[in-house]
Amino acid sequence: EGLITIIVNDPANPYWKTEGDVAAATAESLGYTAAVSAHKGDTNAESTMIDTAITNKSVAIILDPANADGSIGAVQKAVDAGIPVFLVNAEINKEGLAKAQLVSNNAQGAALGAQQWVASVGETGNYAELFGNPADNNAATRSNGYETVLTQYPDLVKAAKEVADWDRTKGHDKMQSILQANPDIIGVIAGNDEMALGAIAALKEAGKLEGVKVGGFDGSPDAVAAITAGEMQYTVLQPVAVFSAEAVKQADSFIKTGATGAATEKQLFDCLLITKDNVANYTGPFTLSQ
Amino acid sequence: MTAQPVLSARNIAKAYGNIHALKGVNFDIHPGQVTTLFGENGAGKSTLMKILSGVVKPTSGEIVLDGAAVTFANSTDARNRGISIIHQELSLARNMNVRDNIFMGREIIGRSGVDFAEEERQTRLLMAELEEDIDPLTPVEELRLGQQQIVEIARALSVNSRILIMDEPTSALSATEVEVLFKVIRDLTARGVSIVYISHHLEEALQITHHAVVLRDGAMTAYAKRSEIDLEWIVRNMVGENFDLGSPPEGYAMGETALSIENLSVPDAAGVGFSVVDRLSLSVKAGEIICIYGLMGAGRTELLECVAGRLAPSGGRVMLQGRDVAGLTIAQRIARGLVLVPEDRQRDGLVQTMSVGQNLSLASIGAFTKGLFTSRKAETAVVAEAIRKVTVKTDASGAAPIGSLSGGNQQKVVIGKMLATNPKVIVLDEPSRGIDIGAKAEVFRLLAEGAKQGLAVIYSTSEVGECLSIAHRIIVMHRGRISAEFDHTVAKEKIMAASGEAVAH
Amino acid sequence: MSSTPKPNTKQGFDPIALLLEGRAFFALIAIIVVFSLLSPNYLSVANFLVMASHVAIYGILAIGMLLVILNGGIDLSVGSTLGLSGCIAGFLMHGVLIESAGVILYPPVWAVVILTCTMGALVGFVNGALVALFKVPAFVASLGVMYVARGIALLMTNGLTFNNLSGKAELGNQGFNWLGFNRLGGVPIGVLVLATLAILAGLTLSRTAFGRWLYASGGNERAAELSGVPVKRVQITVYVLSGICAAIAGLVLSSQLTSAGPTAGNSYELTAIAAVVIGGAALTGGRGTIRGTMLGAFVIGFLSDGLVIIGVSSYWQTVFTGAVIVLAVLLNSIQYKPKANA
Amino acid sequence: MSSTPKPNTKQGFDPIALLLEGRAFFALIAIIVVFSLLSPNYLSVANFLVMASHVAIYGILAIGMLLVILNGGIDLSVGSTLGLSGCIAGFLMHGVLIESAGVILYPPVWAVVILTCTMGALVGFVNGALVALFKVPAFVASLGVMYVARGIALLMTNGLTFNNLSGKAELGNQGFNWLGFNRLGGVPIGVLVLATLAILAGLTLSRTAFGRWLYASGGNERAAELSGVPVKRVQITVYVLSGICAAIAGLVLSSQLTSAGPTAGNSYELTAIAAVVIGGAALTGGRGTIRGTMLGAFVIGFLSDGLVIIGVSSYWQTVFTGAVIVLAVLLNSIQYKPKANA
Ligand SMILES: Nc1ncnc2c1ncn2[C@@H]1O[C@H](COP(=O)(O)OP(=O)(O)OP(=O)(O)O)[C@@H](O)[C@H]1O
Ligand SMILES: Nc1ncnc2c1ncn2[C@@H]1O[C@H](COP(=O)(O)OP(=O)(O)OP(=O)(O)O)[C@@H](O)[C@H]1O
Ligand SMILES: O[C@@H]1[C@H](O)[C@H](O)CO[C@H]1O
Ligand SMILES: [Mg+2]
Ligand SMILES: [Mg+2]
Repeated sequence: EGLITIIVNDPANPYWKTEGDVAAATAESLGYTAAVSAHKGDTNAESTMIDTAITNKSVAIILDPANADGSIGAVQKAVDAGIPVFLVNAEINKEGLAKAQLVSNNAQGAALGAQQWVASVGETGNYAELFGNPADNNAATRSNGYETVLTQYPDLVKAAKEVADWDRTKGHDKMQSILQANPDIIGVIAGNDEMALGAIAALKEAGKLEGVKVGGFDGSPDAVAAITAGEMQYTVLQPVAVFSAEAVKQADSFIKTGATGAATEKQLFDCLLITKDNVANYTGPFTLSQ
Repeated sequence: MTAQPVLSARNIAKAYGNIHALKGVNFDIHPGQVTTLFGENGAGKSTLMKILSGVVKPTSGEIVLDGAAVTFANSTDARNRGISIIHQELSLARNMNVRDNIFMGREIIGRSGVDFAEEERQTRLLMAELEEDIDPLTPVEELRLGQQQIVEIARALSVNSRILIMDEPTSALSATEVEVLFKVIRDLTARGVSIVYISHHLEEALQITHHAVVLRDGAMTAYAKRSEIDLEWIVRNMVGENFDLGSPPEGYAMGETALSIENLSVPDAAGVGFSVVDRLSLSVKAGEIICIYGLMGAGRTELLECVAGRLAPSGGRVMLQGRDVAGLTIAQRIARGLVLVPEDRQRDGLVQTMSVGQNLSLASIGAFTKGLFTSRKAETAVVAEAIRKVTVKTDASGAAPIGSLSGGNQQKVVIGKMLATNPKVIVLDEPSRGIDIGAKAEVFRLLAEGAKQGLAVIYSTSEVGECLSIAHRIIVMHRGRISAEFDHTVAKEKIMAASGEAVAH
Repeated sequence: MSSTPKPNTKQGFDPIALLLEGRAFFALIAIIVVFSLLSPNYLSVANFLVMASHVAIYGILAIGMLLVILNGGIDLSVGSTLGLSGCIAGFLMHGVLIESAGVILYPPVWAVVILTCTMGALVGFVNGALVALFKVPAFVASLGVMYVARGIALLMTNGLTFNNLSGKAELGNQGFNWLGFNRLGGVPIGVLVLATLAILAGLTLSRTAFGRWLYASGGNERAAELSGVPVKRVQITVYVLSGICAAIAGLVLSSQLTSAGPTAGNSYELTAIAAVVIGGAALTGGRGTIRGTMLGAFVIGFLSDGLVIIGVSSYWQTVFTGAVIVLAVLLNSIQYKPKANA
Repeated sequence: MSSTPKPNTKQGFDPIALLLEGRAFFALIAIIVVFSLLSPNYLSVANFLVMASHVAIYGILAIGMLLVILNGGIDLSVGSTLGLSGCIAGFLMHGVLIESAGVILYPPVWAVVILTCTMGALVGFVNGALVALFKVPAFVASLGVMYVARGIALLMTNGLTFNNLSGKAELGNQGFNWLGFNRLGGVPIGVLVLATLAILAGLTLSRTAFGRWLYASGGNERAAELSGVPVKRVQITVYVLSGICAAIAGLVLSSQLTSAGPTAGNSYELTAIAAVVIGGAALTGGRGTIRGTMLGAFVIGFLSDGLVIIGVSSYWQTVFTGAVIVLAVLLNSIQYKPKANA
C-alpha cells in the first residue's frame, strides 16, 4: 500500500514511544509499511526526516512536531511535495497545512487534573508547578488550564514555577531546589508524568512525600505504577494510543478517498483521569478500559 | 690501570633511518676513573651514552658489563644494574618540585605512601653535597637553567650507581658550580664509581679526566691517557687536521655599516633579575662576516633574538642601515632586510608539516603573490632558485616532506628560506649545530658568497674551529658582554681563554 | 660522507599511502553503494541534492572548524553561534523598534545577512582574542563562549522560536526564504552556498599568503613567527572566519526551516569536528584540506541520511557515527606514524 | 658568582598569587554570600546538603576527568558512560535471563555495583588503549567512544527508562536506592560517595607513587619515561579510572532518580571539564588538584542551584556558566603567564 513515515519526538519518553508504536502497528494492520524516526526536539533533524520521507515516497507522514513555530516549514515542505501530513500530540501555529492535527484536549485535561489536584491537596497552602518545554504549546496550555482552576482558590498560593523540559532528571533537581526555597509547600502540579516522577524521587529523598501531594499528566505506565504505590495522587491520561491510531486511520481514509473523514483539521481528544480508584482499569500503556 | 673495564661498547652501530649516528664504536669505561668523550656536535657522543644507559637500543653491536654481554630492556633496567645518566637535554618535569624530580620514577615508599620526609631529607643532603642553596620544595620552573642542571646532577647522584654518565653536565653552570661538581666527581671516583664525562669545555674536562676518547662522525678516532695528551691533541683529533672550513672572503670593498647594536641589554626571561645581554655594542658592515664565540649561557641567543625582534630589549637600540628598528615586528624587520636563522631548527626553523619548497618560500610569499593569489609558477621559480643556491639535496620541485632531508640539508633549507628574502643583514645562531662537517663547509661557503655580494653576516658558534674560518672578526661573548675581539689570525687557545670562566670579571 | 645522496624512495607513489589518503573518499563510495543496494530511493539525483542540502549545514560549520583546527585550535562554540545567529536574523526580520523615533525598522534581507555575519564574526573575535591575546586554551575559551552564546540566544527569544521569516513585500524585507527554499538550476541554495564557501576556502588555503601562514603557524608557530608570519593576527582571523561560517550556517538553516529557535545547532560542533577529523586533518594543526573536510562531511551526512532512509533506528546511527570517527582516526594515526618518526 | 643567592621572593607568600590560587574558593564564597542575601532559604544546612548531592554527580565525573587532564588528555565520553552504566545497572536489577537454564538471575546489589564499575572500566580502557597504544588524539578517541557508548545504551534499552530499581526482598537484590536515597548522619549518600572518592583521589595524587607518576608524565612525558615511569600504563589507568568514576556517577544518579534512562548524562562531560578548569587545572597537563576541582564543581553547582532558588531563568544559568568558565581561565592565564615565558 505504500510507506507511512512516522516521526516522533524522543522515544526515551514512554509517551512518545507509545505514540510511535501504536501508529506503526495501526499502519501495518492497514497494509502499509511503517518507518518510525525521532527528531528529539531538533527542528533541523525533523526537517531532515521530512526530506527523507519525501525521498522514500511516503504516502503519508504522521508527525509529532518539534516546535509549534519551528516545524511549520518542515510541514510546508512535505505538503509542497504532495504528501499529506497528520500531526499528532502537539500543534503547529498554522492551520490549513496539515490534513489534521490530533491532540489531546489539553485544556480540558488540565482542568480535570487541577480539580483532582485540589481534591487531593486541599484548598489552602503553597504549591509548586513544574512546567514543560516552553517550545511546546502543550506546556502553556496545561499551565493555563491549571491556573484557571487553581486561582479560584484564593488560599492556594503558587510559590514556585520552574521549567523542567518534560524531563525526569530536571524535574528531580528543580524539585530539590524548590524545596529549599519553599519548605512549606503542600503540593506539586506537573505538566507531565516524567517531571512529576522526578519530583516524587526528590520528595522521597527529602522524606517529604507524605506531606506533599503530586499530580502528573500523560497517564504513563510509570505514573500509574506510582499511583498504585500511593506515591502519586493522579495522572491525566492523554489518549495518545487513541489519537495515534486515529491519525493513521484518517491518513488511510485520505489516501483512499481524499478526505480524512473528520469535520475539522484540529481535533481534540478528551483526557481521562486516573486515580487510585480506577487504576485497575489501566490495561495497557496509555489505555484505560471503561 | 689495566683493570678490566666495567662497561664496554663492542662494535656499536646506530642508524636513525639514513643517518648513521654511530658506525661501529668500541668504548671502555674504566673502573673508578673518569673517561671523557670529546667530539664535535653530532659526532655521536650522546647517542653512544644513551645506548650504554639503556635509553636507546643499538642497531648492532654488543654491550659488555663486568665481562658479560648484556642487553638493557630500558633505562630503568640499566639503572637497576648500577648505570645512571645525566642527560644533555634537561629532563625535568617543570610542574613539580626539586624533591619530586629527584625521586621521579623511584619514589621512596613508606608506610603511608610516598615517604616525602625521607625524600626531602636526602634531597637536602644532595644539595649540601653540591653546595647549592636550593630548597627541595621549590618548583623546578622557578629555578634558573644552571640550578636545573644541578637538580639533574643530584638526581643521578641519588641513585648511587657504580657507573655515572654525565652528558654535558656543566653547560649552564658557573665556575664555582663546576668546581663543586669536580670535587664531587673526585669523591665518587675515590669511592670506586666510574664516570663518563662529556663536555665542550675542553680545558675544563682535561682537569678532571683520566682518559680521553675522541669521536668523529660516529667513529672513534683517537684514545689516550690523560698523561699523554694536551689540548691541541684533542682539537686536532676532533676537527681533523686538514679539513678546511674556508677562509674570510676578500678582494672586495666592504660597504657602509649595515647593522649597529648600541648598548643593548636583554633581561633574563625567568625574571631572575640580571641582564643576559648587558649593554653590548657591536656593528657590522655590508660584506663583513662576524663570528660570535661563547660558551652556552653566554647570552648569544638572547642577543641575536633581540636583534631579530623576538625578544624585547631593556635598554639600548638596534640600528639597521642607520634607522632604529625599535617597535618593528619580525615581519617588518624581514621586509627591511634583517633576518635571523634560529639556533634550534626543529623548534624554531622548520614547519615539519610542510614540504621542502613550502618551507623555503615561507618568508618570501610576497615575492610570488600577484594580486590576491600566489602564483604557482612564480613560487616554483623561487623554490628552484633557492634549492639551487643553497644546494639542498632534494628534487628541484621541493615537493618532498621536510622530514625526509638530512640534518645538514634541513639547515640549508632554513638558511635558504631567509636568503630568499634578499636580506641585507643575516644573523645566524649556531648555524652549524648538529650538521656534519661537509655540510658545515657548504654553509660557510654560502655565507662567504653572500658577503661578497654585500651581505652583512653575524653568526655565533660554540666551536673554536668555526671561528677561524670565514669570519673577518671574532667577538668573544661572556656573561652578556664582549670579553674580547680578535681578527681572523688569532690562535684557537686565545679565543678559548677569553670565553672561559677563568678570565671573566 | 654522510652527505652522500640517500636512496629516498618516499617520493615514489606508495599504493598504501594513496589508499589512506583517499580513505574518506572510499568510505563515501562504500556508503553510496551499500545504501543504493538497500534502498531503491537512495541512488537518485533528487535524493543526492536533498542529502547535500543537509550536509550543507555541517559542511559550512566544518569549513570554519577546519581553519581553526589547521591553526592548532578548536572551536566548540560554532553550534551555539549557529543558534544565536538564527535568532538575530529572526529578530531583525521581525523589525527593530527604534524607541526614540517610535518607528519599527525592517532592515532589508541583505542587511540582515550582513548584520548576522557581523555578529558571528564578533563571537569569533571573542574566541580569537581569548586564545591569541589572553592565552586561554582554545578548548576552554570556546567552551565558555559556547555557553554564553547559547544563553544569549535563549534570553533574547525567551526560549521561543521566531517564525515567519519570509518578510513582507510592503516592508521591503522579502527574500529570506530564498536562501533555504529556492534552487538555482535545480540545486538547493544551501548547497550552492556550501560549494561557494568550500571553493573560497580552498583557494584561500592553497593560493593565498594567508593560507600559507595558516598552515605554517599551525605546523610550527615559533618557526612561522620567525619567518615573519603574523601569527596572532592569523589566529584571531581563523576564529572570526569560523564565527562567520557558523552565522552563515545559521542563516541557511533558519531559512530552510523558515524559523529560528535558540536551541538550534546544539552539539553540531561535534559533528563539524568529526567531519574535519574524518577528512584527515590532524587536531595538532598544520595538516588537513578542504577536500578532505568536505568528504568527511558528506560521509557523515550520507551515512546518517542513508540509515534513516533504510529505516535503521536512530540508536544505530549514534553507534555508527562513533565507530566511523574512531576508525577514521585509527587509520589517520597509521598514516602519520612514519612521518612523525621521520 | 652566579651562585649568589638571588632575591627569590617566590618562596614567600605573595598575596596576589594566593588570591589567584584561591580564586575558585573566593568565587564560591562570593556565590554563597550573594545568594544568601538574595534568598533567605539559601543559607541552610539542609539546602547545602541538597546542593551538595547535585554537585556529587558532576563532582564524581570531575574527579575522573581531573586525572585524565593531569595526564594531558581529555575524556569526552564520561557523560555517555554515565548513561550507559545506569542502564547496565537497571538491566541487572531487572534480572538476567539465563536462556539455557531457563532461570532469571537477580544479582545482589553489590554484584550490580561491581559489574557496572567493570563496564565503566572497560569503556575507559578502550579510550586509554586508543590514546596510549594507537596514538589517537584523546579528543577524537573519546568523542568516538562517547557516541558508541550512547548508542549502546539506547540500543540495550530500546530508548526506554528502567524503573523500579529498588529490587525485592524475595529476590535478594534490595538496597539499590540506598545509594541515592538514604543519608548517613544526615548527609546524602551521594555526597559521602563524592567525599570518599575525593579523599581517595586526593591521597592517590599526593601520597602515592602513581600520583607522582601522573603529575610527572603530564608535566614532561619524555622526562618521566626516561626516569622509569611507566607512562603508557599510567595513561591507560587514568582513562580506566575516569570510566569507573563515570560508572559510579551513573549508579548514584540512577539511584537518586530510582530509574535509569539511556539519555542520562548528556553533555555532562562539559560540566565536568568546566569544573576541573575552574579549579585551576591546566588542559596541557601536569597542573591541578583535587581540592581545586572540588571547588570548581561546587562553584558550578552552587551557582546554578542558587539561580533556581532565587528564581532566575535557566537561560541566565547558561550565560553565567560560560562567563564563570571564561573568567576562571582568564585568571588562570594571568597566573601562569610569567611561568610560561620562563
Ligand atoms: N632521535 C634521532 N633521530 C634521528 N637522528 C638522530 C637522533 N638522535 C641523534 N640523531 C643524529 O645522530 C647524530 C649524532 O647525534 P648525537 O646527539 O649523538 O651527537 P653529539 O655528539 O651528542 O652532539 P652534541 O655535542 O651536539 O650533543 C646526529 O647527526 C644527530 O642528528
Ligand atoms: N650572569 C649569569 N648568571 C647566571 N646565569 C646566567 C648568566 N648569564 C646567563 N645565564 C644563564 O644562561 C642562560 C642564557 O643562555 P643562552 O642560551 O642565551 O646563551 P647562549 O650564549 O645562546 O648559549 P647557547 O646558545 O649555547 O645555549 C640564561 O637563561 C641563564 O639561565
Ligand atoms: O504532550 C506530551 C507529553 O506530555 C510528553 O510527556 C511530553 O511532551 C508533550 O508534548
Ligand atoms: Mg650530545
Ligand atoms: Mg644559544
